[in-house]
Amino acid sequence: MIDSNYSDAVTERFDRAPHAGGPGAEAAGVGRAGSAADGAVVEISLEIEAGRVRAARFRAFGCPHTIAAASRLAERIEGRAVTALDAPCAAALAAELGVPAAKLGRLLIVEDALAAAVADFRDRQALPATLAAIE
Amino acid sequence: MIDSNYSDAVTERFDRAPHAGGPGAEAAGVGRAGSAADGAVVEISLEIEAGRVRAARFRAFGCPHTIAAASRLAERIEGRAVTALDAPCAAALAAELGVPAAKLGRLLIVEDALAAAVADFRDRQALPATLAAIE
Amino acid sequence: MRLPVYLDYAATTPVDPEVARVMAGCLTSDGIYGNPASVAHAPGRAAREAVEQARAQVAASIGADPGDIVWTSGATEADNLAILGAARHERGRGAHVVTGRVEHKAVLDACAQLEREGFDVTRLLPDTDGRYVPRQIEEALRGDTRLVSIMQVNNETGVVQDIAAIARACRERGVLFHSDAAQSAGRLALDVEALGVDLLSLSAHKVYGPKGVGALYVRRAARRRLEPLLFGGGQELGLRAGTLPTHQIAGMGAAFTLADERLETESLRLVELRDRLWGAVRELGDVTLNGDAAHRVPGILNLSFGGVEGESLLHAMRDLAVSTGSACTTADAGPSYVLRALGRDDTLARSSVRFSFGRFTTREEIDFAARCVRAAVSRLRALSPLRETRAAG
Amino acid sequence: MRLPVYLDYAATTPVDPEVARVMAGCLTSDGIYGNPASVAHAPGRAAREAVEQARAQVAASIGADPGDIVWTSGATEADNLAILGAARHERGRGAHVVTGRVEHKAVLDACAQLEREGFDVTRLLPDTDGRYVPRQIEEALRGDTRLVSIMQVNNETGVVQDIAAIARACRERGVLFHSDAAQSAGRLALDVEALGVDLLSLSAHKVYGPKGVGALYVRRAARRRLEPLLFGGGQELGLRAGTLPTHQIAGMGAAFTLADERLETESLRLVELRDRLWGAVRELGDVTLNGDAAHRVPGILNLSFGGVEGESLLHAMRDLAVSTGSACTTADAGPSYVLRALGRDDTLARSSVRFSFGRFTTREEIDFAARCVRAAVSRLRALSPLRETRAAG
Ligand SMILES: Cc1ncc(COP(=O)(O)O)c(C=O)c1O
Ligand SMILES: Cc1ncc(COP(=O)(O)O)c(C=O)c1O
Repeated sequence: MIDSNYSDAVTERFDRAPHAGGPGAEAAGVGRAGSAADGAVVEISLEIEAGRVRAARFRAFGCPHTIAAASRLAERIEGRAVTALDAPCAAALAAELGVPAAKLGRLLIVEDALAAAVADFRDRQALPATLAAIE
Repeated sequence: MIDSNYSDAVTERFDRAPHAGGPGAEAAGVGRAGSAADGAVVEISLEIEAGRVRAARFRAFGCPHTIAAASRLAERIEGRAVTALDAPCAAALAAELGVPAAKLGRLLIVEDALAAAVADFRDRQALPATLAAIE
Repeated sequence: MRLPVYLDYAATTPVDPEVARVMAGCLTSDGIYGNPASVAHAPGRAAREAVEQARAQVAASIGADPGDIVWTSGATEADNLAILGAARHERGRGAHVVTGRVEHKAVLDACAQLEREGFDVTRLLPDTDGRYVPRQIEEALRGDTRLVSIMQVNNETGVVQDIAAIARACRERGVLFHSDAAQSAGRLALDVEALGVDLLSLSAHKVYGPKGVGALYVRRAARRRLEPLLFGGGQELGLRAGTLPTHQIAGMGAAFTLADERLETESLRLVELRDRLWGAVRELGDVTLNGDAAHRVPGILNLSFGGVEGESLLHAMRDLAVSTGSACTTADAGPSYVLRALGRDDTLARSSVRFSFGRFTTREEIDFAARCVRAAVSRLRALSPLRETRAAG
Repeated sequence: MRLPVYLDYAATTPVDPEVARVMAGCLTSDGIYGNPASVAHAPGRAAREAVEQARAQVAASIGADPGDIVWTSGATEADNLAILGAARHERGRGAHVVTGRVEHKAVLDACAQLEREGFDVTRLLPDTDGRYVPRQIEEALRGDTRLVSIMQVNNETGVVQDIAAIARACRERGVLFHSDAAQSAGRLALDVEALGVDLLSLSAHKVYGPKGVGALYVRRAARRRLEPLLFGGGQELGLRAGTLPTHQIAGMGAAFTLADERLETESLRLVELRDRLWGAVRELGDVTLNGDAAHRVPGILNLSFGGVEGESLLHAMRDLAVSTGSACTTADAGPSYVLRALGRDDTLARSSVRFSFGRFTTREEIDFAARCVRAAVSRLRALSPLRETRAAG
């Protein structure tokens, strides 16, 4: 039979959605990208300990590929150094999950959400330092 | 089932074709009408005895209605007075055999063939009389 | 219960086993296999008779004369024959056609072709409940209007238009009126006299008949106001050439008769199933019923689910065979133009699902479907970062 | 032996039981009942897959790419799509179409419509054997010729044209070439590359498939040179709208594959049956074989019987289901325009009979047919007053 539009990897993640969740009390950086009108909004939240991701969570409004990719992203960045999060990840996620080329735009939204979360974390880091410098 | 174009009466006569045959040695009048291009040629031959039809035969090239009508005509005129043969017969044949209106033209050819046979008979009668008158 | 549960009866219906039997009797050597045009021999005449019997069945089903039924390859062809045929025939005399924004693609695309051929087309916007106001039609009619085409039952929402009122407005001005009733047969009692239509499109495969056969009802007075689409051989009053597919036509006839016999009891049953599904699903909150609540056929429930994305919703409910937006053209993945015309925004139009059910749908399946929908919507809403924002905003 | 013996395979063939089984599997709830357009769910995808498999089967049968097959409701629609579609598309650029006098009504009537739309049509007269000379085509081509349409196998006589040569002449001048191959499939090995056609019409019901489905092969380069006949929904490359009838299409695919498998042995068998019938009947004397004796398919024998009237001949042979003259349009009772074009006079054309046989015809049936013909002709000749005249004349 002609298969559905989703790879097994996407469907499996879409169904279980590991690492789903909103930012907890210990979230050190939260980022969002996309818009409902674009068909996808992704939120990534990071807990950071000693410059590394201790835990990552996502929420997503979007197609199964978006949800699967956000879930996989949250999973794979756990344990990584924050400095290692700047590298682009959309292409790698697409390859790993078998996302069709037409859907790459959605994965860029996932990438952007991570970038926004990292930026948020850096802003929050910078703020006390700035305040200290003023004092 | 939608029936064929032919009534049972037509088919029955078409199959058996009683009274079929060419003019025999005793034919006193033979008539033909129609043409191959018109789709029907009918020949009627009459044996006459004491002013009455002793035997009638037909041959026909034409549709089943034509053949059936010629056959029926030959049958029904047997025993009749020659003087009774001038009345039109096509409509009666059509009604009796269940011939559709569209095919009435063919029955007029049958009627014409009879008229021609009667005329032929009268011509042949008249000829000796004329010859006698001249003598 | 077989999975997925089929809830896409508006896209197509399974053929009823009784209809399939009739069809099977018109295929092989031991059945009615002749060409209905071969009236010179018995196998041909048997086929012709099957065709004529079916013509009488379909005609009886819509209160028409059998001589006014023209067989086609489906409602798409019937729509095209009605619209292109009527407009092209009168090319000299009139140049304006009126239709609506929520019509089937077959009607809209035929009208777009007319525009390419130089006709003027007015497309009426229904109100947010999906209905046209007969008044709108009257106002749209011009001196050079040739044809009005308005569907009876919308295939996405199930909304029923007031065809009789529209027909009256057209007839008063001598304008031909066509209605696509592909979704009506077996769901509404149809009567071309009561409706007052000049042309009516029908399809078999929405009524448990086969795909690939339909009919156009052509009122006698309209017969000479149509140009054929297909030429050759002069079948079907000279309006449609091509060998008549006996099994397809016999199947359509049987399907229409069967549907009429069951119409009343089946309607009641479907109303009950629909209310059951709607009752269970609306408890989720932020669920909108698309289309007029009163003027609708029972077998279609088109719902918009706030706060969930359409594609994920469908995938989460993949134990249900349903469709989003336009059914017949899932190739194009844009949001439904029908729901957009009803005023739904893009996002909501995209998260809309058409549940359509029918003769073989059971209560058990409806209950299963309700559970599926509730689980999927709840889970996706929980996954979404938008939910709080909405609640807060 | 069932009576009447069916010898009208050129009008339509019974569906092969194997094909009927495939079709039955695409109808009811326990089969492939989905809408092939509903690719969002499993029942729809199963239907889509059946359609695509059939497309590959038909494509393989004619040496084409599956992407070049457009499903239609039959060869009539395929002919119309090719002819009206190609001509109308280029309305601006060219105004001349070439066809022949012995083409099928679908082609001739489509061309007549083109004339009403302002096109110029040239109709070539074949020689008395029913074949066109490629040279004739070349001479007919003009600077503004848009399309040439010449059938491969004539439905009345079985005569085969030299399609490859005609196609070459067209291609040299950049003129689109269409061929109606409705009577070819299952009777000749078809290869669109070897033939060099741009457009090729096919039908299922002449090859033991169902009536009401066909296809148009469209060479990739010709795809954008066609205007659709039916609009709405964008199926079939945008060239033909309408819900795809899965069972019909799957049936056509199965029928084509089956016919290809059996082509060689079946051809030999049919040649033997034909020679047997012809041998027995020609002894009557004054029997003419219509059409070229060498370039013909084996399953059709068209004979003119001197000295007998056609209607009576048919009625006398009513244990045989055969046809006179044009098969697809027995409604019009005139003499066959095909035989008239071959130079037969009206009377002889009217007393011509097409015997066509195929997969289910047995030797016993052929022998019975030969006896029927001999008895009927002999008896009618004996009844005729013309016989002596002829002999004398
Ligand atoms: C309202 C409406 N019109 C026309 C059609 C097309 O009919 P068919 O599939 O018979 O071509 C459909 C469904 O496909 C429909 O729902
Ligand atoms: C040569 C030819 N072309 C076209 C057709 C029409 O095909 P269909 O019956 O599939 O419309 C036929 C037979 O009917 C035919 O013999």
